[in-house]
Amino acid sequence: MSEDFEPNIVAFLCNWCSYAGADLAGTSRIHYPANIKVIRVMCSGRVNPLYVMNALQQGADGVLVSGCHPGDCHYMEGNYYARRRLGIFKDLLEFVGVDPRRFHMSWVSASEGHKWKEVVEKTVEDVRAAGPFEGFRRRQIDW
Amino acid sequence: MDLEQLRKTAAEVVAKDDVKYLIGWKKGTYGYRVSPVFIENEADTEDLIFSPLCTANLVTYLTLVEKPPLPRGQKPDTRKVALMVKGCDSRAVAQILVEKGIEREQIIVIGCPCPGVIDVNLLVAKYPEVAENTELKWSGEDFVLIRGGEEIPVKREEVLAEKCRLCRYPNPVVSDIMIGEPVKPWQTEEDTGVSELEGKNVAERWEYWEEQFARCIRCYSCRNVCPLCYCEDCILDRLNPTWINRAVNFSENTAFHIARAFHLAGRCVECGECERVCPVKIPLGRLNRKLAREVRDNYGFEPGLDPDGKPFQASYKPDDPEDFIL
Amino acid sequence: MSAMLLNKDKWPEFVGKLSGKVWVPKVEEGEAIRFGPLSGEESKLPEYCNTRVPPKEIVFPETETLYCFQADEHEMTAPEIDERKIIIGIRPCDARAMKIVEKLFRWDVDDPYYLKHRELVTLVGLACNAPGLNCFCTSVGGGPASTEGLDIIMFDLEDRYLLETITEKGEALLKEVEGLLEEAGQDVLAQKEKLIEAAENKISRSVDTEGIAEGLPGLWEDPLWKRVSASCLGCGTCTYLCPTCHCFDIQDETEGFEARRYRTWDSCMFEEYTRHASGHNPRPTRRERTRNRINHKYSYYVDKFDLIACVGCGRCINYCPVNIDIVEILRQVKEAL
Amino acid sequence: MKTSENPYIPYLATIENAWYETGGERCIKTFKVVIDDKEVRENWNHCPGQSAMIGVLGVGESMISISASPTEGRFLRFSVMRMGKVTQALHQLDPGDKMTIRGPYGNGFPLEEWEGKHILTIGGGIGQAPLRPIIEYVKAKQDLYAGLTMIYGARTSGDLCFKDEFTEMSKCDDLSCHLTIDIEEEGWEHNVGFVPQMLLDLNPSPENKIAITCGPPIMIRFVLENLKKLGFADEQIYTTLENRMKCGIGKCGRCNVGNLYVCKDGPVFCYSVLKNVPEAFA
Amino acid sequence: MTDKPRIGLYVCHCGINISATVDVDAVAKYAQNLPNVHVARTYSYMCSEPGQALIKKDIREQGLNRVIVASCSPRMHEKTFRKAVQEEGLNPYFLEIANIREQCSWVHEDMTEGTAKAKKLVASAVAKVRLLEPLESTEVDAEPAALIIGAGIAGIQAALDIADAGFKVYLVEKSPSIGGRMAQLDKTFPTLDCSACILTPKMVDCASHPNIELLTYAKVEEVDGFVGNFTIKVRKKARYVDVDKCTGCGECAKACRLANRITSEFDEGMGKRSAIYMPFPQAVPAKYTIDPENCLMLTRGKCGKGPKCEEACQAGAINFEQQDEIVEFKVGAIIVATGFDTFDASRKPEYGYSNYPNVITGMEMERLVSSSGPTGGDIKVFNGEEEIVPKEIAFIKCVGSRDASVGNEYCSRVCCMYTAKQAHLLREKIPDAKIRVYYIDVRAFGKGYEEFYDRVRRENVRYIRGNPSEIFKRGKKLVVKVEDTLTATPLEDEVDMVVLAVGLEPRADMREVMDLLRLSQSGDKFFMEAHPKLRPVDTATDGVFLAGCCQGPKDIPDTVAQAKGAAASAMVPLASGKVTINAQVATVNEATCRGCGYCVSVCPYSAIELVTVNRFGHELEVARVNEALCKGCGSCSSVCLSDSIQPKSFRDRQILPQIAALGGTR
Repeated sequence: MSEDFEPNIVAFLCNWCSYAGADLAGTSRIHYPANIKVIRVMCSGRVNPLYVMNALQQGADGVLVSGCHPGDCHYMEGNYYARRRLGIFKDLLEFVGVDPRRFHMSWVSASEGHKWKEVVEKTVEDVRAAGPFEGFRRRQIDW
Repeated sequence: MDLEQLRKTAAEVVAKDDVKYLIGWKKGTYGYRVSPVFIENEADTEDLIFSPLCTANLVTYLTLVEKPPLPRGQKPDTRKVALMVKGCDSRAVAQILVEKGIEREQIIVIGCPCPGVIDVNLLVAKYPEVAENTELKWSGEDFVLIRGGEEIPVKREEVLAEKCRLCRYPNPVVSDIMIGEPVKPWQTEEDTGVSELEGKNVAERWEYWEEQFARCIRCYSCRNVCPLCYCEDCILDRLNPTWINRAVNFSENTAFHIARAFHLAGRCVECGECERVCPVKIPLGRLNRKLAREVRDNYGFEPGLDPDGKPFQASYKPDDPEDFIL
Repeated sequence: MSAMLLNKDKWPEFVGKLSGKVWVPKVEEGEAIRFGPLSGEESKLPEYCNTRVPPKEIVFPETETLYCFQADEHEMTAPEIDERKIIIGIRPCDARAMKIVEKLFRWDVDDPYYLKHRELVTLVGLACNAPGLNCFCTSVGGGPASTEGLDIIMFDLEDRYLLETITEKGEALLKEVEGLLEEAGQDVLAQKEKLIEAAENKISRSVDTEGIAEGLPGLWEDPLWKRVSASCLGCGTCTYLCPTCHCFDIQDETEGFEARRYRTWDSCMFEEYTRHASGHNPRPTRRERTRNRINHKYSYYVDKFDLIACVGCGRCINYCPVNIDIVEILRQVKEAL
Repeated sequence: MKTSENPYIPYLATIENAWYETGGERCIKTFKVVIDDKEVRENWNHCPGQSAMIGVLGVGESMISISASPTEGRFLRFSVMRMGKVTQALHQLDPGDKMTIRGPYGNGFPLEEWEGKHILTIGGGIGQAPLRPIIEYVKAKQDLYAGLTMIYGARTSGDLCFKDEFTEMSKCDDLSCHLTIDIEEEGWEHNVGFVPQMLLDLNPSPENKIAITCGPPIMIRFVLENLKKLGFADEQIYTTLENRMKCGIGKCGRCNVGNLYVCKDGPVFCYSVLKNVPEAFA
Repeated sequence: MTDKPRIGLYVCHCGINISATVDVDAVAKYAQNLPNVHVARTYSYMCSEPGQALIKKDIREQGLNRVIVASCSPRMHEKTFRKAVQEEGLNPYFLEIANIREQCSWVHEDMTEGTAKAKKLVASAVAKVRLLEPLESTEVDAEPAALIIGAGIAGIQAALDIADAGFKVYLVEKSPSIGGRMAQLDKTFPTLDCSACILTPKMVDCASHPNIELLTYAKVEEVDGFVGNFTIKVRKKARYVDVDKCTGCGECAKACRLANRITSEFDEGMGKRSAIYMPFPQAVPAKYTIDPENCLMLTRGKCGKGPKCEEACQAGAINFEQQDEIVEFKVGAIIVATGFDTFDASRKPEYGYSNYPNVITGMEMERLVSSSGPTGGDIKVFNGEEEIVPKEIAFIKCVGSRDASVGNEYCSRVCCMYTAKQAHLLREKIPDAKIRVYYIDVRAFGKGYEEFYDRVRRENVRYIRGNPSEIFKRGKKLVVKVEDTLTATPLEDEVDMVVLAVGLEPRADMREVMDLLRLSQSGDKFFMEAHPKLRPVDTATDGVFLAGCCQGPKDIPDTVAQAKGAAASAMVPLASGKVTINAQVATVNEATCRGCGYCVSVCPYSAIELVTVNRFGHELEVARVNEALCKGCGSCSSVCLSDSIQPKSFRDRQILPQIAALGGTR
């Protein structure tokens, strides 16, 4: 594995907590690695677990999904559904042989700019350790 | 099972005006094969059988029937459908009822307590198939093969299907008419297929599945045979948006199988049909059973037991596991 | 045309000397599921009646790039097809199927991909000593030792193979391995004839094709179609495993800047196959689709190319999950005529 | 492999002009396109009724009938209804953009065979697109034909294609143009009613006529019925079929109706042939 | 007219906020080559008037039909730009923001990295904007009424303002009387107004205002609906006193068998009351309430030979059979003014609050010094042996504030000033007392505050910089152990009384309100505002506003100011009579929906129902969305196995290309 491997990570953030938390990290000028690229959704409950699969297939080395803490969901229960669905999906990925370090889920509230940084750092570190995920990419197929 | 009773009951059912047909099993065209049969009149009920060869889950047919546009003014045929179910099959009925895929009053469920069916590959390996149709019967704990007037005892453990080794619901959980006496559930074996894989590390598992999925020809038989895969427009071969390309290669095949397994998480009733029908012998049951086990162990949920229950993916508990969350 | 003997001990040497990528039946999950390139570890051909997936995929890949282009650009480049392949152990029915399908790929407009693959492939067949339960090749113009489409036919004589060349291509191939072979004597050829006879006798299933091609269209609304299709799952097993089924879909895919248009197997048993963009489907149910499958093989193809597009390999019967049996369907057709 | 050797590789063409014929969700856009390669353009020969596979790279291709007559010049016209993924992408093309073209495919109308006869076209909705080149062709070669009658209808006046051309047409002597819409509309000066009914009302004599009908399946069914009522022989009636296609060259297998491949044996069929093919009107 | 997306892309420098870490020109140049991007420009401040004019001009002149602004968070300026493109005739939902400031330039240092990431984010926005669909917002009528939760000074002020403007107000208060914390205070700093004197007229106004409906001793139980159309359920707890009959005479309280035996909450536990009580004499409504936790009749079912209160009440107002009552009404806006808790001083055990009766809190001091308080305003404390008039008094500031060890890092903003005020009041009452104030910093930032602090110091109140480490008893005295950090001298100060200037904390029961209204907490655990600077009274839930200390500690003038602000904001939908409902709602493809009802089970707003439709002659059930109720969260969509239900603007076919853009090497 190359030393200077920079993982490409796609993150799905709920609009109300985690996206706002990431914004707060920005407002507070809290620095973190640039490997993470965010797609904003309204609620973590919107994150179809197949997005995670799709991101890995489309070239992401890792995926992060972040939502409000349990009980804090702007839509009341979206994050509970997300937790259940993504939890079981994580089990599935792991069983198929996808390194569990490639997919993380977190709760980051709108006030947790620091936690967002920690989550990003942890995710980047884990995905870096897991290495590039060539195996599953569409591009690996020789046309 | 008493075939006389089955046929008599079936005849009574199809004789009713509000019954369209009865779906059951009949002898196949050769060897060990058994064929699903749609019986519309009483005379044909003589064809019905129930034996250890009746592996097919007939519940699939409830949702498989197309609904092509009807000519103006024509009323749809809303007569009931009767069908025979084993224990595992009946769980599919229960799960479909949860999902409102069928209405309870539209079906007549003929429950067949099932002492276990065979894996035809195991049977063929031990007792090669011949052209003539061959009968297999339950006999005490074991089976007996009837070929050319000769009765050959067959040990249960030699030919029993994997799903039956793991079966905890041999008796139908949903039924209107029960044929014969309930069977006593047996001691289930360890799911070695799953636990063996769990014992490997992720890289080894990836390698394992890579080999399996690379073989897939995307004939969709696993999806089509599944009683719970009944979306009219399946997202796995939809083009707009494209979740999975039609191209057949390892990447798309893997995505296909991940997505298929995930869509069945908390829904799969472990009837084993996907694995049985796979023409390239991908052990798909392992994927489904793994998820079923996680769902059972970690979420305390088992699908296909309560027709009035809540769907797994559309419900939650505040204390669902979250040890994986950062 | 020559008849040569190859001692089975020399098998690794034999396949090693051939110039081109050698494809042989591969065992996975305890069974010869499909052909695959030689890994170098094989010391012999495996035991098999036939592979589950026919070797048609070698000349008609399940997914094949038609051409590549860059997203938002218009330069299209078709891939070069230049690999020589040798399929060893292809069964006569599957080779015959290639010959049958080639008719279509040559009809009016040549299909450059298929024809190029065909041109570059040498088919070394293995005659069937023990045809399968559902083989009925002899009913549709083939046989356990049919040479149609083959370049070389091999006979398994326990410790040796008898290799008979059929085409120039076959001759050329044997030239490459001359040293390993010895001339076959008359006794061997007599032994071969016996094997063929024995094999033919083992075929237990048959179809009487007389009048079927002409009669099928007349059975358009016959109730038999509903009956035989009722249990159909609408999956692609029968068609994907059929050596003569050749339908394909064309799709585009884009990945970053790279894009391609490719073709990939399709099946007339799929609901979407004939569905219009408007949602209208001229073959709305499994009844119409099953009817089309049988008609296409046993009537339309005969009408167009004077050939039945079925080689009697029995795969659709063997692997249909619900015992839809083409021999039985044709029996019912015959009965209905 | 070059395009000429590989029938799957399309020609590139530039859109010279594009406009909407109709509005709504399933609107129709007409493209006037010119093939880029001069040699191909000069050698391109199609006859009315033939189709071409047009497409957008990265999205896909769709079989669309060529709605320009070769008599109009060295350009092609396609009228595309927005339905699926490909047609949506086609609708996003504007003048100056490229589309891909393969063809011409299919048999086309036997216009030479029809010389000396009166041509009756009966179209509905987008079904007018394959009929338009006949009209243009006959207009251009009026001496060769005994006359031209056009019946064309759509649900509303807004759903009629090529409206401007028809206004022009009604000025010509040998040509008669009959428009109809299904539902009464303010300011509509022409007929109101369904196309098959209008055909009956016009009561054309079958003598020396060729009737060509194209439109939605339900309309075709009634038009055929009514043509028979009017005394048209099967041999005098033609229609075009449409089916899902992928290759356009008889390989991919999906466009067959019975033993006929629409892409090669069609899309133009004489009713005398089609009536024996039960799948034709499925 | 064209179906073809023509995208204009605008990269904002944001002064140097973005351009310092992102090469904006490179991003624009890169974007120029992305599909359908027609123009790509950069500008110093896109949100400025000229910046917006640039977009408008391009829409006009270049025929753009999609706009992307690569700038700050969409949470900042999405609305601004939506409005701008709308003004030029473009559908406002044809706009996408690429957040290259908060989530790029501000959090990354390396220019190469920042630029590369910004390019990806822009590519992702391009991928999505091409596939967006025009959305139409619909308007519904707004209910011209407001709910205010909490009737302290914040709630009272907001209620009066809204009611004066002519709208109906439902003012819900948990305790039997309105007034809140301010009612407990003696004087207010720095003007030394009598707290009750300035508050009670407002309380009375509330009670008599025709537009205000007081719901005291009540609790909001359910909130349904959305801005403009909230349906509220309030539980009015049984008072066991018929308020229509009660005259407030007080005979019942005197007669009560438990008279003067129950701790008074209002007096911070220093006074006593009866089981039937009015919290304080000026209570509004001036009605009695029976405390069900203590009343003998209610806890044991009997009270001697019969309840004395009932006997004493001439009006016959006592009713032990009274039940809770549920009141349901509709409002268009909600103001949360639930106030605060004071810090529980026992959480600083080193100060001995739980052990020594002469260690008291600031709030207790308020009651002690108040002439309406338990001692009638006499300063007397029990030193463990006897009641004394303290002569040596120490104040300790920042108790429970600015203290990470108790989890409160924030400054409570009022303690400095109330300490100064109390020192002053003590000085008045005990002219010879020795008063010392132990402080970390003195924060006297308000109008007249510094002057007041100065005055108090001149009144011989000694300010000693130091954070006491311990308080213990030595004889009759309390010893404050502290280091004077200015002189670095360890001190052991012997005093008669210690006043702990406890800070303000979020209310212990705020969770209930959070769950009710889907509010979030900020880091200090107070309710979180929509934006700390620009939307300080708004919340993430449309139509719900914050006033007073529930949002964070503040003094009375700030509380009143914020309450007025919240009132003004809440009145916007009420005054316009209309609210625009979210256009980004879910929509069902009925052709593929299989009617399984998964979406129905997950929808938190009951916005989806199954309806029967006829599909080519077959009766089928499919899902249907009530757009007025849908909030567009999209939970329905990811549970849908056939992807038949999709939130507009966040459809799979819009998100998947985003994933491709971020994942791919493009």
